[in-house]
Amino acid sequence: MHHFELVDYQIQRESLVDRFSDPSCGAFVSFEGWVRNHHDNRPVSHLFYESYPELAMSEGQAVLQQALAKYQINSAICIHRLGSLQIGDMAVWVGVNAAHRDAAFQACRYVIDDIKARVPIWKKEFYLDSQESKWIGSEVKSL
Amino acid sequence: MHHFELVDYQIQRESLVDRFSDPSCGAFVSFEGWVRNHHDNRPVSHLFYESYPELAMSEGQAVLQQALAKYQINSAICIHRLGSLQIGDMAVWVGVNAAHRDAAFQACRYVIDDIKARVPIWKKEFYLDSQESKWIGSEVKSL
Amino acid sequence: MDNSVLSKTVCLKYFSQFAERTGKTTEEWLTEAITVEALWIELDKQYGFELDISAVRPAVNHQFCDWKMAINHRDIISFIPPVSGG
Amino acid sequence: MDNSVLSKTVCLKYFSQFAERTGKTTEEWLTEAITVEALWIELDKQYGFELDISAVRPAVNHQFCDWKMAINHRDIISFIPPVSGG
Repeated sequence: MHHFELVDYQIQRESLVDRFSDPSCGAFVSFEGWVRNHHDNRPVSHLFYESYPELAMSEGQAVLQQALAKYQINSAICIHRLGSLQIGDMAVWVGVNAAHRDAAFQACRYVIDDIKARVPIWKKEFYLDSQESKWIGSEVKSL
Repeated sequence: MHHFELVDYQIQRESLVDRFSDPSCGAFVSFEGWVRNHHDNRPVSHLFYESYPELAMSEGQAVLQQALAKYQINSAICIHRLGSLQIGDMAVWVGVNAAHRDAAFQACRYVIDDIKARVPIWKKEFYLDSQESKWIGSEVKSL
Repeated sequence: MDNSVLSKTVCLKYFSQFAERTGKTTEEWLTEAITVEALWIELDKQYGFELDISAVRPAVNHQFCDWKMAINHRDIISFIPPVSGG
Repeated sequence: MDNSVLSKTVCLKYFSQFAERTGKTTEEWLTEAITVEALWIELDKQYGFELDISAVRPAVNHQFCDWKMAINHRDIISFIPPVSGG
Protein backbone atom coordinates (compact mmCIF):
# COMPACT_ATOMS: atom_id res chain seq x y z
CA MET A 1 0.00 0.00 0.00
CA HIS A 2 1.21 3.49 -0.74
CA HIS A 3 -0.46 6.86 -0.47
CA PHE A 4 0.73 10.37 -1.25
CA GLU A 5 -1.37 13.39 -0.38
CA LEU A 6 -1.22 17.17 -0.34
CA VAL A 7 -3.33 18.79 2.37
CA ASP A 8 -4.06 22.34 3.47
CA TYR A 9 -4.85 21.48 7.08
CA GLN A 10 -2.95 20.19 10.11
CA ILE A 11 -1.48 16.71 9.59
CA GLN A 12 -2.86 14.20 12.13
CA ARG A 13 -0.26 11.49 12.74
CA GLU A 14 -2.45 9.24 14.84
CA SER A 15 -4.96 8.48 12.09
CA LEU A 16 -2.10 7.95 9.64
CA VAL A 17 -0.30 5.42 11.83
CA ASP A 18 -3.57 3.50 12.25
CA ARG A 19 -3.54 2.80 8.51
CA PHE A 20 -0.32 0.78 8.88
CA SER A 21 -1.81 -1.80 11.23
CA ASP A 22 -0.46 -5.12 9.95
CA PRO A 23 0.17 -8.27 12.01
CA SER A 24 3.11 -9.27 9.79
CA CYS A 25 5.06 -6.05 10.41
CA GLY A 26 7.48 -5.69 13.28
CA ALA A 27 8.89 -2.28 12.44
CA PHE A 28 7.43 1.15 11.81
CA VAL A 29 9.56 4.23 11.10
CA SER A 30 8.22 7.73 10.62
CA PHE A 31 9.75 11.08 9.76
CA GLU A 32 8.18 14.45 10.52
CA GLY A 33 9.43 17.73 9.12
CA TRP A 34 8.66 20.63 11.44
CA VAL A 35 8.87 24.36 10.68
CA ARG A 36 12.01 25.69 12.34
CA ASN A 37 12.47 29.18 13.72
CA HIS A 38 15.76 29.64 11.89
CA HIS A 39 17.38 28.93 8.55
CA ASP A 40 20.87 29.90 7.42
CA ASN A 41 21.24 31.91 10.63
CA ARG A 42 18.15 33.98 9.91
CA PRO A 43 15.15 34.07 12.29
CA VAL A 44 12.13 32.66 10.45
CA SER A 45 8.66 33.94 11.37
CA HIS A 46 6.58 31.58 9.23
CA LEU A 47 6.49 29.71 5.91
CA PHE A 48 4.29 29.39 2.89
CA TYR A 49 4.27 26.20 0.80
CA GLU A 50 2.90 25.98 -2.71
CA SER A 51 2.91 23.11 -5.17
CA TYR A 52 2.18 22.15 -8.73
CA PRO A 53 -0.57 19.76 -7.62
CA GLU A 54 -0.90 17.47 -10.68
CA LEU A 55 2.83 17.01 -11.05
CA ALA A 56 3.46 16.80 -7.31
CA MET A 57 0.89 14.03 -7.00
CA SER A 58 2.40 11.92 -9.78
CA GLU A 59 5.97 12.51 -8.58
CA GLY A 60 5.06 11.85 -4.95
CA GLN A 61 3.35 8.59 -5.88
CA ALA A 62 6.35 7.62 -8.02
CA VAL A 63 8.70 8.14 -5.05
CA LEU A 64 6.58 5.83 -2.88
CA GLN A 65 6.28 3.20 -5.61
CA GLN A 66 10.05 3.24 -6.05
CA ALA A 67 10.55 2.85 -2.30
CA LEU A 68 8.25 -0.18 -2.35
CA ALA A 69 10.16 -1.67 -5.28
CA LYS A 70 13.59 -0.99 -3.78
CA TYR A 71 13.08 -2.06 -0.16
CA GLN A 72 11.38 -4.97 1.60
CA ILE A 73 8.65 -2.82 3.05
CA ASN A 74 4.94 -3.29 3.38
CA SER A 75 3.45 0.21 3.10
CA ALA A 76 4.55 3.81 2.69
CA ILE A 77 2.58 7.00 3.18
CA CYS A 78 3.66 10.60 2.68
CA ILE A 79 1.54 13.65 3.44
CA HIS A 80 2.73 17.17 2.63
CA ARG A 81 0.99 20.26 3.91
CA LEU A 82 0.56 23.38 1.77
CA GLY A 83 -0.32 27.00 2.52
CA SER A 84 0.72 29.09 5.48
CA LEU A 85 2.57 27.28 8.29
CA GLN A 86 3.71 28.55 11.66
CA ILE A 87 6.84 27.62 13.64
CA GLY A 88 6.50 24.09 15.02
CA ASP A 89 3.86 23.05 12.49
CA MET A 90 4.35 19.73 10.74
CA ALA A 91 5.07 20.33 7.05
CA VAL A 92 5.57 16.74 5.98
CA TRP A 93 4.95 13.27 7.40
CA VAL A 94 6.43 10.01 6.10
CA GLY A 95 5.59 6.59 7.51
CA VAL A 96 6.89 3.17 6.49
CA ASN A 97 6.28 -0.28 7.95
CA ALA A 98 8.12 -3.51 7.28
CA ALA A 99 8.80 -6.92 8.76
CA HIS A 100 12.27 -5.72 9.80
CA ARG A 101 13.60 -2.36 10.89
CA ASP A 102 16.52 -2.11 8.49
CA ALA A 103 14.25 -1.82 5.45
CA ALA A 104 11.86 0.51 7.27
CA PHE A 105 14.65 2.95 8.21
CA GLN A 106 16.22 2.91 4.76
CA ALA A 107 12.94 3.32 2.91
CA CYS A 108 11.73 6.15 5.16
CA ARG A 109 15.00 7.99 4.55
CA TYR A 110 14.77 7.33 0.82
CA VAL A 111 11.22 8.70 0.66
CA ILE A 112 11.89 11.97 2.46
CA ASP A 113 15.14 12.53 0.54
CA ASP A 114 13.42 11.99 -2.80
CA ILE A 115 10.32 13.96 -1.87
CA LYS A 116 12.56 16.91 -1.04
CA ALA A 117 14.66 16.49 -4.18
CA ARG A 118 12.02 15.77 -6.83
CA VAL A 119 8.48 16.74 -5.92
CA PRO A 120 7.40 20.18 -7.17
CA ILE A 121 6.69 21.84 -3.86
CA TRP A 122 8.21 25.18 -2.92
CA LYS A 123 8.75 26.90 0.39
CA LYS A 124 8.70 30.65 0.89
CA GLU A 125 10.36 31.91 4.03
CA PHE A 126 9.27 34.99 5.96
CA TYR A 127 11.70 36.52 8.43
CA LEU A 128 11.57 38.27 11.76
CA ASP A 129 14.48 40.56 10.91
CA SER A 130 13.21 41.97 7.61
CA GLN A 131 10.12 42.66 5.52
CA GLU A 132 11.37 40.60 2.61
CA SER A 133 10.45 37.00 2.01
CA LYS A 134 12.27 34.46 -0.09
CA TRP A 135 11.42 31.43 -2.21
CA ILE A 136 13.81 28.69 -1.19
CA GLY A 137 15.17 26.52 -3.94
CA SER A 138 18.23 27.96 -5.60
CA GLU A 139 20.29 26.32 -2.85
CA VAL A 140 19.58 22.62 -2.29
CA LYS A 141 20.10 21.75 1.37
CA SER A 142 18.94 19.08 3.74
CA LEU A 143 16.14 20.15 6.05
CA MET B 1 16.70 15.99 27.07
CA HIS B 2 16.59 12.20 27.27
CA HIS B 3 14.19 9.83 28.90
CA PHE B 4 14.10 6.05 29.16
CA GLU B 5 11.15 4.25 30.70
CA LEU B 6 9.78 0.77 31.23
CA VAL B 7 5.98 0.58 31.30
CA ASP B 8 3.44 -2.19 31.76
CA TYR B 9 0.64 -0.46 29.85
CA GLN B 10 -0.05 0.54 26.26
CA ILE B 11 2.47 3.06 24.88
CA GLN B 12 0.78 6.33 23.80
CA ARG B 13 2.82 7.90 21.02
CA GLU B 14 0.89 11.17 20.85
CA SER B 15 1.80 12.31 24.37
CA LEU B 16 5.40 11.28 23.75
CA VAL B 17 5.75 13.29 20.54
CA ASP B 18 4.33 16.34 22.34
CA ARG B 19 7.38 16.29 24.61
CA PHE B 20 9.66 16.99 21.63
CA SER B 21 8.07 20.32 20.76
CA ASP B 22 11.01 22.60 19.98
CA PRO B 23 11.04 25.60 17.60
CA SER B 24 14.69 25.00 16.70
CA CYS B 25 14.10 21.45 15.45
CA GLY B 26 13.20 20.71 11.86
CA ALA B 27 13.31 16.93 11.97
CA PHE B 28 11.68 14.25 14.07
CA VAL B 29 12.23 10.51 13.51
CA SER B 30 10.52 7.75 15.43
CA PHE B 31 10.73 3.98 15.48
CA GLU B 32 8.03 1.65 16.73
CA GLY B 33 8.53 -2.07 17.33
CA TRP B 34 5.29 -3.99 16.89
CA VAL B 35 4.57 -7.57 17.88
CA ARG B 36 4.57 -9.67 14.71
CA ASN B 37 2.48 -12.76 14.10
CA HIS B 38 5.50 -14.74 12.92
CA HIS B 39 9.14 -15.29 13.76
CA ASP B 40 11.55 -17.68 12.07
CA ASN B 41 8.64 -19.09 10.08
CA ARG B 42 6.67 -19.95 13.20
CA PRO B 43 3.20 -18.48 13.90
CA VAL B 44 3.42 -16.40 17.07
CA SER B 45 0.33 -16.09 19.28
CA HIS B 46 1.63 -13.56 21.78
CA LEU B 47 4.74 -12.41 23.67
CA PHE B 48 5.84 -11.84 27.20
CA TYR B 49 8.59 -9.32 28.01
CA GLU B 50 10.50 -9.23 31.27
CA SER B 51 13.40 -7.05 32.35
CA TYR B 52 15.99 -6.56 35.03
CA PRO B 53 14.54 -3.15 35.92
CA GLU B 54 17.47 -1.50 37.74
CA LEU B 55 20.02 -2.54 35.14
CA ALA B 56 17.67 -1.92 32.22
CA MET B 57 17.07 1.63 33.42
CA SER B 58 20.76 2.47 33.73
CA GLU B 59 21.64 0.80 30.41
CA GLY B 60 18.71 2.41 28.63
CA GLN B 61 19.67 5.85 29.91
CA ALA B 62 23.29 5.22 28.90
CA VAL B 63 22.20 4.39 25.34
CA LEU B 64 20.29 7.68 25.09
CA GLN B 65 23.14 9.69 26.60
CA GLN B 66 25.56 8.16 24.11
CA ALA B 67 23.22 9.00 21.24
CA LEU B 68 23.10 12.62 22.43
CA ALA B 69 26.89 12.73 22.66
CA LYS B 70 27.44 11.09 19.27
CA TYR B 71 24.88 12.90 17.12
CA GLN B 72 23.74 16.49 16.68
CA ILE B 73 20.32 15.82 18.16
CA ASN B 74 18.18 17.70 20.61
CA SER B 75 16.24 15.04 22.51
CA ALA B 76 15.81 11.28 22.60
CA ILE B 77 13.14 9.20 24.31
CA CYS B 78 12.75 5.45 24.49
CA ILE B 79 9.85 3.60 26.11
CA HIS B 80 9.78 -0.19 26.38
CA ARG B 81 6.70 -2.10 27.37
CA LEU B 82 6.87 -5.19 29.62
CA GLY B 83 4.45 -8.00 30.43
CA SER B 84 2.07 -9.76 28.12
CA LEU B 85 1.70 -8.29 24.61
CA GLN B 86 -0.62 -9.27 21.79
CA ILE B 87 0.00 -9.27 18.04
CA GLY B 88 0.12 -5.67 16.77
CA ASP B 89 0.91 -4.18 20.19
CA MET B 90 3.74 -1.66 20.37
CA ALA B 91 6.63 -3.15 22.34
CA VAL B 92 9.07 -0.26 22.02
CA TRP B 93 8.97 3.37 20.94
CA VAL B 94 11.99 5.55 20.11
CA GLY B 95 11.77 9.23 19.20
CA VAL B 96 14.54 11.66 18.30
CA ASN B 97 14.42 15.28 17.19
CA ALA B 98 17.17 17.41 15.68
CA ALA B 99 17.74 20.51 13.61
CA HIS B 100 18.45 18.32 10.57
CA ARG B 101 17.11 14.96 9.48
CA ASP B 102 20.42 13.20 8.93
CA ALA B 103 21.29 13.25 12.64
CA ALA B 104 17.73 12.35 13.63
CA PHE B 105 17.68 9.25 11.41
CA GLN B 106 21.13 8.07 12.48
CA ALA B 107 20.50 8.62 16.17
CA CYS B 108 17.10 6.89 16.10
CA ARG B 109 18.68 3.89 14.42
CA TYR B 110 21.55 3.90 16.89
CA VAL B 111 19.18 3.96 19.87
CA ILE B 112 16.99 1.05 18.78
CA ASP B 113 20.02 -1.01 17.71
CA ASP B 114 21.73 -0.48 21.06
CA ILE B 115 18.56 -0.94 23.10
CA LYS B 116 18.09 -4.31 21.44
CA ALA B 117 21.74 -5.28 21.85
CA ARG B 118 22.49 -4.11 25.39
CA VAL B 119 19.48 -3.50 27.59
CA PRO B 120 18.48 -6.46 29.79
CA ILE B 121 15.01 -7.09 28.47
CA TRP B 122 13.92 -10.53 27.32
CA LYS B 123 11.14 -11.69 25.07
CA LYS B 124 9.33 -14.99 25.43
CA GLU B 125 7.45 -16.20 22.39
CA PHE B 126 4.26 -18.25 22.51
CA TYR B 127 3.23 -20.11 19.38
CA LEU B 128 0.03 -21.06 17.63
CA ASP B 129 1.43 -24.39 16.43
CA SER B 130 2.61 -25.79 19.76
CA GLN B 131 2.18 -25.64 23.53
CA GLU B 132 5.81 -24.76 24.11
CA SER B 133 7.08 -21.23 24.54
CA LYS B 134 10.62 -19.98 24.10
CA TRP B 135 12.83 -17.29 25.58
CA ILE B 136 14.45 -15.49 22.67
CA GLY B 137 18.06 -14.52 23.07
CA SER B 138 20.43 -17.31 22.14
CA GLU B 139 20.16 -16.07 18.55
CA VAL B 140 20.79 -12.35 18.11
CA LYS B 141 18.69 -11.13 15.22
CA SER B 142 17.26 -7.85 14.01
CA LEU B 143 13.60 -7.32 14.86
CA MET C 1 4.42 28.32 -46.17
CA ASP C 2 1.91 30.02 -43.92
CA ASN C 3 3.70 31.17 -40.79
CA SER C 4 0.57 30.73 -38.70
CA VAL C 5 0.81 27.00 -39.23
CA LEU C 6 4.04 26.99 -37.21
CA SER C 7 2.62 29.13 -34.44
CA LYS C 8 1.15 27.43 -31.42
CA THR C 9 -0.67 28.74 -28.41
CA VAL C 10 0.48 27.10 -25.20
CA CYS C 11 -0.69 27.51 -21.64
CA LEU C 12 2.20 28.39 -19.34
CA LYS C 13 2.08 27.71 -15.62
CA TYR C 14 4.42 29.58 -13.29
CA PHE C 15 5.38 28.62 -9.76
CA SER C 16 7.50 29.92 -6.93
CA GLN C 17 10.21 32.35 -8.07
CA PHE C 18 8.99 32.20 -11.69
CA ALA C 19 5.48 33.28 -10.67
CA GLU C 20 7.06 36.08 -8.69
CA ARG C 21 9.25 37.08 -11.63
CA THR C 22 6.47 37.11 -14.23
CA GLY C 23 3.80 38.40 -11.87
CA LYS C 24 1.55 35.61 -13.19
CA THR C 25 0.64 32.04 -12.35
CA THR C 26 -0.68 31.18 -15.82
CA GLU C 27 -0.33 32.75 -19.25
CA GLU C 28 -1.46 32.01 -22.81
CA TRP C 29 1.63 32.27 -25.01
CA LEU C 30 1.94 32.34 -28.78
CA THR C 31 5.17 30.75 -29.90
CA GLU C 32 6.96 29.35 -32.92
CA ALA C 33 9.39 27.40 -30.77
CA ILE C 34 9.73 23.78 -31.79
CA THR C 35 11.04 22.40 -28.48
CA VAL C 36 10.51 23.25 -24.84
CA GLU C 37 14.16 24.26 -24.76
CA ALA C 38 13.57 26.89 -27.44
CA LEU C 39 10.50 28.07 -25.54
CA TRP C 40 12.55 28.42 -22.33
CA ILE C 41 15.11 30.55 -24.14
CA GLU C 42 12.29 32.71 -25.53
CA LEU C 43 10.69 33.18 -22.11
CA ASP C 44 14.02 33.73 -20.40
CA LYS C 45 14.69 36.60 -22.85
CA GLN C 46 11.28 38.06 -22.01
CA TYR C 47 11.41 37.72 -18.23
CA GLY C 48 15.07 37.18 -17.27
CA PHE C 49 14.62 34.26 -14.88
CA GLU C 50 18.22 34.50 -13.61
CA LEU C 51 18.48 30.75 -13.30
CA ASP C 52 20.69 28.48 -15.35
CA ILE C 53 18.79 25.99 -17.51
CA SER C 54 20.59 23.16 -15.68
CA ALA C 55 18.69 24.06 -12.49
CA VAL C 56 15.32 23.96 -14.25
CA ARG C 57 13.17 20.99 -15.33
CA PRO C 58 10.56 21.26 -18.07
CA ALA C 59 7.13 19.67 -17.78
CA VAL C 60 4.51 19.24 -20.49
CA ASN C 61 0.92 18.35 -19.70
CA HIS C 62 1.72 17.69 -16.03
CA GLN C 63 4.66 15.39 -16.71
CA PHE C 64 8.36 16.02 -16.57
CA CYS C 65 9.89 15.79 -20.03
CA ASP C 66 13.10 16.09 -22.00
CA TRP C 67 14.32 19.52 -23.11
CA LYS C 68 14.07 18.29 -26.72
CA MET C 69 10.33 17.58 -26.35
CA ALA C 70 8.36 19.00 -29.28
CA ILE C 71 5.66 21.49 -28.47
CA ASN C 72 2.09 21.01 -29.64
CA HIS C 73 -0.69 23.52 -29.86
CA ARG C 74 -2.59 23.78 -26.54
CA ASP C 75 0.12 22.07 -24.51
CA ILE C 76 0.25 22.98 -20.84
CA ILE C 77 3.88 23.83 -20.20
CA SER C 78 5.74 24.64 -17.04
CA PHE C 79 9.36 25.23 -16.12
CA ILE C 80 10.09 23.90 -12.67
CA PRO C 81 12.59 25.86 -10.59
CA PRO C 82 14.54 24.00 -7.86
CA VAL C 83 12.07 22.46 -5.44
CA SER C 84 12.12 23.02 -1.68
CA GLY C 85 9.41 20.88 -0.13
CA GLY C 86 9.79 18.98 3.14
CA MET D 1 42.31 -19.99 59.03
CA ASP D 2 38.56 -20.10 59.58
CA ASN D 3 36.93 -21.23 56.38
CA SER D 4 33.80 -19.25 57.17
CA VAL D 5 35.78 -16.05 56.77
CA LEU D 6 36.15 -16.84 53.07
CA SER D 7 32.51 -17.74 52.65
CA LYS D 8 30.13 -15.10 51.46
CA THR D 9 26.41 -15.07 51.06
CA VAL D 10 25.32 -13.42 47.85
CA CYS D 11 21.89 -12.70 46.46
CA LEU D 12 21.47 -14.16 42.99
CA LYS D 13 18.91 -12.82 40.55
CA TYR D 14 17.80 -14.98 37.62
CA PHE D 15 16.08 -13.82 34.45
CA SER D 16 14.70 -15.30 31.29
CA GLN D 17 16.13 -18.71 30.43
CA PHE D 18 18.18 -18.79 33.66
CA ALA D 19 15.06 -18.26 35.77
CA GLU D 20 13.42 -21.04 33.81
CA ARG D 21 16.43 -23.31 34.29
CA THR D 22 16.78 -22.75 38.04
CA GLY D 23 13.06 -22.50 38.70
CA LYS D 24 13.84 -19.36 40.73
CA THR D 25 14.05 -15.64 40.24
CA THR D 26 16.21 -15.00 43.31
CA GLU D 27 18.33 -17.16 45.55
CA GLU D 28 20.61 -16.72 48.57
CA TRP D 29 23.86 -18.52 47.77
CA LEU D 30 26.79 -19.36 50.00
CA THR D 31 30.03 -19.35 48.07
CA GLU D 32 33.77 -19.29 48.45
CA ALA D 33 34.28 -18.03 44.92
CA ILE D 34 36.61 -15.06 44.70
CA THR D 35 35.43 -13.69 41.33
CA VAL D 36 32.12 -13.61 39.50
CA GLU D 37 33.73 -15.88 36.92
CA ALA D 38 34.37 -18.53 39.56
CA LEU D 39 30.81 -18.11 40.80
CA TRP D 40 29.45 -18.59 37.26
CA ILE D 41 31.41 -21.86 36.92
CA GLU D 42 30.04 -23.00 40.27
CA LEU D 43 26.45 -22.19 39.32
CA ASP D 44 26.83 -23.65 35.85
CA LYS D 45 27.91 -26.96 37.46
CA GLN D 46 24.84 -26.83 39.69
CA TYR D 47 22.26 -25.91 37.09
CA GLY D 48 23.80 -26.62 33.66
CA PHE D 49 22.88 -23.36 31.90
CA GLU D 50 23.88 -24.69 28.48
CA LEU D 51 25.21 -21.33 27.42
CA ASP D 52 28.83 -20.46 26.73
CA ILE D 53 30.30 -17.87 29.08
CA SER D 54 31.02 -15.66 26.06
CA ALA D 55 27.26 -15.18 25.58
CA VAL D 56 26.71 -14.13 29.20
CA ARG D 57 27.42 -10.82 30.96
CA PRO D 58 27.89 -10.59 34.72
CA ALA D 59 26.37 -7.80 36.79
CA VAL D 60 27.06 -6.92 40.41
CA ASN D 61 24.81 -4.63 42.39
CA HIS D 62 22.81 -3.64 39.31
CA GLN D 63 25.81 -2.79 37.17
CA PHE D 64 27.55 -4.73 34.43
CA CYS D 65 31.03 -5.72 35.52
CA ASP D 66 34.14 -7.56 34.47
CA TRP D 67 34.36 -11.35 34.90
CA LYS D 68 37.36 -10.75 37.21
CA MET D 69 35.28 -8.66 39.62
CA ALA D 70 35.79 -9.74 43.25
CA ILE D 71 32.73 -10.85 45.15
CA ASN D 72 31.79 -9.28 48.46
CA HIS D 73 29.43 -10.56 51.10
CA ARG D 74 25.84 -9.48 50.39
CA ASP D 75 26.51 -8.58 46.77
CA ILE D 76 23.53 -8.78 44.44
CA ILE D 77 24.77 -10.80 41.49
CA SER D 78 23.17 -11.67 38.21
CA PHE D 79 24.28 -13.40 35.04
CA ILE D 80 22.65 -11.83 32.03
CA PRO D 81 21.78 -14.18 29.16
CA PRO D 82 21.55 -12.73 25.64
CA VAL D 83 18.96 -9.96 25.64
CA SER D 84 16.01 -9.80 23.25
CA GLY D 85 14.16 -6.55 23.88
CA GLY D 86 12.71 -4.37 21.15
